[in-house]
Amino acid sequence: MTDNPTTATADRVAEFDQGRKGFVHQVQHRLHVTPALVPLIVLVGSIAVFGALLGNKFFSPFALTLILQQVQIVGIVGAAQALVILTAGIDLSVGAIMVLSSVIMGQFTFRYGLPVEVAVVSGLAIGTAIGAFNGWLVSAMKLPPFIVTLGMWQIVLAANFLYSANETIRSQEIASEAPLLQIFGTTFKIGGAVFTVGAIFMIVLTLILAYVLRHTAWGRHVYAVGDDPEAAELSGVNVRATLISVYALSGLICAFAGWALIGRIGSVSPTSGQLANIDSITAVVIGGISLFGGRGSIMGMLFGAVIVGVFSLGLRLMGADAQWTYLLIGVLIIFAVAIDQWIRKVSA
Amino acid sequence: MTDNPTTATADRVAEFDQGRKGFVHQVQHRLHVTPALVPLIVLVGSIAVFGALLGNKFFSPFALTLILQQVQIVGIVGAAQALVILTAGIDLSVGAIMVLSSVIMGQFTFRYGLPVEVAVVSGLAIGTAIGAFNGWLVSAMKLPPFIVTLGMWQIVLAANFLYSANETIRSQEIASEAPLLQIFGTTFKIGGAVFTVGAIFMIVLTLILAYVLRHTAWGRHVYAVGDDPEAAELSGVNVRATLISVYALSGLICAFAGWALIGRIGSVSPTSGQLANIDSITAVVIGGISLFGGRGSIMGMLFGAVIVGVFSLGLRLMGADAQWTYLLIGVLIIFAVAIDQWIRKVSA
Amino acid sequence: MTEPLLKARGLVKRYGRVTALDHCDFDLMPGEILAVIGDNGAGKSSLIKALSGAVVPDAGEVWLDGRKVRFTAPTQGREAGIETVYQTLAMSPALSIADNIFMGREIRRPGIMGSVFRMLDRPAMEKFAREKLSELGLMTIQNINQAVETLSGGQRQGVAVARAAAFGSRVIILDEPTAALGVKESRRVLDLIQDVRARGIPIILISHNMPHVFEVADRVHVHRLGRRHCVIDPKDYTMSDAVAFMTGAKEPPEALLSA
Amino acid sequence: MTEPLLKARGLVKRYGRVTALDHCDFDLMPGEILAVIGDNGAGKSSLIKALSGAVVPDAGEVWLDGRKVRFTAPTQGREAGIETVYQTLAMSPALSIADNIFMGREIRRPGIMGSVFRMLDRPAMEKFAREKLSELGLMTIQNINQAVETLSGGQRQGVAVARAAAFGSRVIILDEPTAALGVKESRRVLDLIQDVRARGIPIILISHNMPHVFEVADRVHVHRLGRRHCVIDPKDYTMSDAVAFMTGAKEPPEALLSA
Amino acid sequence: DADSTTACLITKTDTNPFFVKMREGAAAKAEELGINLLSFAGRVDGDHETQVAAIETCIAEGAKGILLTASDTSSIVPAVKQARDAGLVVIALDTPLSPIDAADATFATDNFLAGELIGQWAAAALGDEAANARIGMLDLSVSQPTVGVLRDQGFLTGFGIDVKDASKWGDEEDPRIVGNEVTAGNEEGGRTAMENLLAIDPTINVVYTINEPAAAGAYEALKSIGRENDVLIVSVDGGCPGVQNVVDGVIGATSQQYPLLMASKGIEAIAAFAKDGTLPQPTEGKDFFDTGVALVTDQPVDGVDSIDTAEGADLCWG
Ligand SMILES: Nc1ncnc2c1ncn2[C@@H]1O[C@H](COP(=O)(O)OP(=O)(O)OP(=O)(O)O)[C@@H](O)[C@H]1O
Ligand SMILES: Nc1ncnc2c1ncn2[C@@H]1O[C@H](COP(=O)(O)OP(=O)(O)OP(=O)(O)O)[C@@H](O)[C@H]1O
Ligand SMILES: O[C@@H]1[C@@H](O)[C@H](O)OC[C@H]1O
Ligand SMILES: [Mg+2]
Ligand SMILES: [Mg+2]
Repeated sequence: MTDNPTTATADRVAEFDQGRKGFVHQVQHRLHVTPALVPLIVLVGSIAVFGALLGNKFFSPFALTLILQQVQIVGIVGAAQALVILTAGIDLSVGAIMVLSSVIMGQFTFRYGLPVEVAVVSGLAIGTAIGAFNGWLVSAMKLPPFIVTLGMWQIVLAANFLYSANETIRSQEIASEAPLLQIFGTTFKIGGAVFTVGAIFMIVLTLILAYVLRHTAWGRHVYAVGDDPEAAELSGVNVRATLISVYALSGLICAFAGWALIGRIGSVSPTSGQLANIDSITAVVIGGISLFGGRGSIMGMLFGAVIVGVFSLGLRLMGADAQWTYLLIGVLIIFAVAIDQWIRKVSA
Repeated sequence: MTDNPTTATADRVAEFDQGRKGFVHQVQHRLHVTPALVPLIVLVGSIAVFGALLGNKFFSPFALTLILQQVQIVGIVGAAQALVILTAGIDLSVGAIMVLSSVIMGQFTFRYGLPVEVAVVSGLAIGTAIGAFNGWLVSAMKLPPFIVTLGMWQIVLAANFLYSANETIRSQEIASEAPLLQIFGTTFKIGGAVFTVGAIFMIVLTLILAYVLRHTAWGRHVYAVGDDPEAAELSGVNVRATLISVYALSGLICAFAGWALIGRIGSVSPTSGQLANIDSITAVVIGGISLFGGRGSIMGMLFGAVIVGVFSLGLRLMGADAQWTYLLIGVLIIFAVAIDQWIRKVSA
Repeated sequence: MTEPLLKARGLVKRYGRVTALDHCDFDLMPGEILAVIGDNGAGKSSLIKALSGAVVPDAGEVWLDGRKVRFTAPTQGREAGIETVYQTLAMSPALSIADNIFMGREIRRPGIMGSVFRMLDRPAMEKFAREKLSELGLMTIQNINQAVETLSGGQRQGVAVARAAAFGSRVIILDEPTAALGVKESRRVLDLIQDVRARGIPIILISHNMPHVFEVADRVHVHRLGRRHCVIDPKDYTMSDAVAFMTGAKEPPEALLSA
Repeated sequence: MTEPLLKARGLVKRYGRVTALDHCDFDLMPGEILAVIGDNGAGKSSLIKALSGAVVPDAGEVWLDGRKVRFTAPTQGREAGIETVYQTLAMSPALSIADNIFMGREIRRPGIMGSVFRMLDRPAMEKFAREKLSELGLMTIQNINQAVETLSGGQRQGVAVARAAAFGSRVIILDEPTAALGVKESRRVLDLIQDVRARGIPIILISHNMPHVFEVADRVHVHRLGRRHCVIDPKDYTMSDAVAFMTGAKEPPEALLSA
Repeated sequence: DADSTTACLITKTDTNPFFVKMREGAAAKAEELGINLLSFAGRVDGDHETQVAAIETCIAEGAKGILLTASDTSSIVPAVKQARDAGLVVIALDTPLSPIDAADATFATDNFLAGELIGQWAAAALGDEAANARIGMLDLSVSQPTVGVLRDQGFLTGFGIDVKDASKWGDEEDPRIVGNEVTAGNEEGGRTAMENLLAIDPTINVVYTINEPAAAGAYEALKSIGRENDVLIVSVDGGCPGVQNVVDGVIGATSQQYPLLMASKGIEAIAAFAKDGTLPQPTEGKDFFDTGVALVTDQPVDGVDSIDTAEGADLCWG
């Protein structure tokens, strides 16, 4: 019988429970507050390990910037995917939108002889429009994103093949007649490091999106919608407009990825990008963004994409069979969410 | 000022609101109560349309049973997928489990010289084990099914290629040394109709699962877990055991699909089944099973698979470009959930 | 003095930073109706969940009939004869009333259909469900096979109460059973509570409705800030006293304060 | 007689088979504190959602300041100066306190950073948020940037009330604002309600806590079975009367019954 | 037109230009001969189940014959047998079945020869330096389909390298081989694979590629580090864009194959079979009908027959 149990306990409710804060808890909490930290640690760790194993075959400016080049497309598409996943959605049509946009940029220039600038803008516009349509089906028709984008994937991919008649536009033709299409492939050399415009675009895009998500009202609304759409609606967010804008932006980014793809492979090829869905989702998941929406940072996605790149190149340099790489990435995916789940417990 | 508003309104609360029950509502309600009705209607409709367009090239016992043969693998894998989706999960590893199981059945027989029965049982057991492991990760580790099975897909597929060393076991060898592996390919002719054991297995499996889901306690638990796992737990369902059993059964069914696959293509080929994920999800969705779990009937999945088969064969016989078929199936998918969403409104 | 049928000491349950149960004690005597009252968030639901096995307490012990028990799943509490109507109702909306009532303890057909084919005995389950609902006066439910989601909130509540009353053999716990019910239905539930007690089965009743509590309870456990604040006899205190104890507006006499 | 500031007639809202609002009327006078009481499920939350724009009624009309309004989204109600604390709180758990307080009306940096780069003015928002929470005595919140999910239920409730009090210019609606609060915090909220009224802004207060209601309300709207059952003056009736009217145990005098 | 003959063409995919051309060739010939042509394809390379369904459709359709480029050369055999049992003539195009006599006839490039030609050319072009060559191998896929194996092993044989087991690539031990990477036969895969090889050994100077899209991708990788002019890329296909790439110096030499010819020959064979049951005969000394292969290059070397790009452009896809 304490003389004043009331106030003692009442205060406790509003206070922080300091009791269980052991070291593990402190770590758990830190990681919870900074979601991009886990992938960053994994990234640095894996670079260190491969560096130690392979020496400067791997740990060279050339090899490290090569990884950036190799992951640029996945990184750009991953940014689009991350936006959608932050709203608790998923976009299976990213790869199809990317390819169709690149085909449109190419065909508008070469088939119809339009100025290349017009063709590029048309490609970007069509990518955006498809994304916006996805967003409309999701937000206004209230259809599940998985299905909407599953259907759209098939539709857009089929449209891509039908429209392009499966014709590849060659790199040399593009270089001589419409070099703007290849602008993302332009390289800079700084010492042994080789950067491409596309790789830099991936990084800048991610930084811009990180800024927008963190420092603008729209960005906060994206998180709020992903967290709890009903609460967001009640506290004054236009959920429908936010969702449509997210999917439309995702479409636009995919169209940019299509443009970057021309820079990377030189040519316009309608068969590209078949693995972009899975690869972008993998980057997002390894990057620690929750598939349930509302949590995670887009920088994490970038780290996730680079982690996959590091593993792929590192294992190849070690002479491992490509299949072992896939197997390891599978393990990495499950491991990443297991960690994520563990961190999340702190907030339960 | 009515003299007795209280009782009048109180009764109303417990009564049915008969007001808005127009014809559309009646239809909506009927469809809501019998979820397999929509796909059945679409199925009958599409058979009728193609029959009218193509005459008895399509509308013959031979062609119609051919469709069954062509969808048997998707139908069997779809049954596994449907079970998982009923629990509000998703299984991206179905195709990989199927192929690995078929490879194990083949390699155990031919590489190690084990009796074919032992090899078959081993294949079935390994499929079940992988499924159970998926289930354990989902239910005990509380990881999202999408990620678990995404990772497992890559792991199992890579393991499949590594283990099989990409070697196909040829049909002739199987036929002479281990015909049991091809048992699902055995055909019966009844008039012009051609049935295979595999097609009959698909139908019987679906009927058994429909029975089990509807008429046993386990089946009711599967629905309850998909509907609201917390409520299910509180009202006495062992949610973890139910989930593990569902994923394990899904693995087992996929292993049977692997066996049936040997019957269908004659040989054991590690490159088979690449599209089984997407195709099975498509069948489930067109069949009207909700991706949110707890609603839908497994018969719907069967109709969904057959609908896709009807469209594919019908359009092929009409000489349509395959890409048009894919485009149409994409539209069908979106359309199917739009209808589903509309029907669901009745319960809001 | 008789031993409590269900007893708990020092129950602690934390949710992250929130302490829902803070060394809480509890006693339920055989055959009594014990009301548990308390502010929202006081931890009443957490308490009964810790008793029924729906949550596993971080610390503390529970005795049923003098034997120490440790339930780690709600199914275990049920097997021990503790039947609970949770505040959130715990129904599967898409399943039928009969399915929900028998969830987790389905009846199988007699003979081979049941033992080999594991077929549910739907007619038996439906008959039983219909009877139980009639006892509660829920006659407006036309079809025992309709999905629970098509029922009004009050009807759902009725189904949950019917389920608990039908199967509880040792203890029945009702967490705000009349919250969603109309006046007539609430009446029926109160009557039913008394019927059950007459069968010798003790009841724990959580309610915010003071008139109800004072009408049926033998003793009132006042819950406050995660622990048992005091236990009062409803014949000795008024509703306003109870509310005052519950909200901390007034301190109960020393003698009533729990140790 | 003065005109009501916020008036509704014949509001109807159905959810599937449930009729949550059944030709409900409503009046809020300028500068008053109007309490709305009623059983669980009586339709109180549905009523205030229909007023704030969170749900669109199936029938009925609403007037604000004599002008007919028809809100189809909660943002519209907010733009018209109606600020609401919903029972479910409407917070985004993963976002910070400051983010939540300014959700949907964020302040941007002055100058080019704001107009071109659309950068939020975090320092300004945080300062404002901190002030508002201090007014409510929620000083135990150490860090205005912590995620709402790390707050206790009571602290969350406090944040929601602070948000409404800070931005409501015409009407403030509070749906059970003290439900999750401790005694001291409840006290602060009641004080705040009176402060707000002193600023001339009328308040609608939904509460199950009769002492609170009778302490602050100028008039009490008794809600029952989806409609306004009667309106009473708390000085003329006791809490027990109010509860009796609310539950239907007693019929209010004819004169009080709403048309 | 109930009495007109129906023929089917089943390709690996309908998105690879090679197969697009094959389809055009078949369609043109079918039109000319008044044959009704149905075209099918797998959804992705390796999708043999869809090819099985296509064969069944052709049987259902009552077609007289099937032209098939198999995605899985042995898995497809039972389905082919079913078709032949039903009285259809089945002709493998481009890719021989295993066993090759599972089809009634095969109209194909000799893929081993195609590889051998570019291997001989590369060795001759390097001259004495061939002994110190650093070779990158850009293959099709880890599942090692026969076309890929034949070309790879042909190339190595032509270059003068011991291939060990000729039925699979990757088991060679010659130190000149830097490594094998897979490309999926497209530009994206070609570029990444080339980059990986360059990271292993930046001094690579000979690159074998499974086809011309992969070669184009490899070239982009070399270009990005400024080595496009000191590496020899060889490839197979001789498609019009590929020949143009030889002109532009992207590819040093390519072995040209003739998908239009395969297809039109195939249609003719089906027409003949429909008329009187005659089956096509294989090329003298081979177990298939060789539709020919020609090395296309503007830098001819002694001892290896070749045609120049002007002629190559005339014949491309031919
Ligand atoms: N699953 C949970 N996760 C986190 N916190 C929880 C959970 N369940 C309960 N709590 C918290 O524990 C505390 C006690 O909750 P509980 O539901 O036991 O209260 P109660 O007395 O039943 O309230 P009410 O009268 O509103 O039902 C509250 O602060 C609540 O927010
Ligand atoms: N979104 C909804 N969907 C379906 N039914 C709803 C919904 N919201 C409210 N209802 C139903 O409408 C009726 C009135 O609910 P409401 O929340 O307005 O009651 P309340 O008076 O605020 O109750 P409480 O005191 O429990 O908050 C209830 O029967 C409730 O179940
Ligand atoms: O021969 C074909 C090849 O040239 C094409 O590019 O890829 C597939 C092969 O079958
Ligand atoms: Mg409770
Ligand atoms: Mg309410």
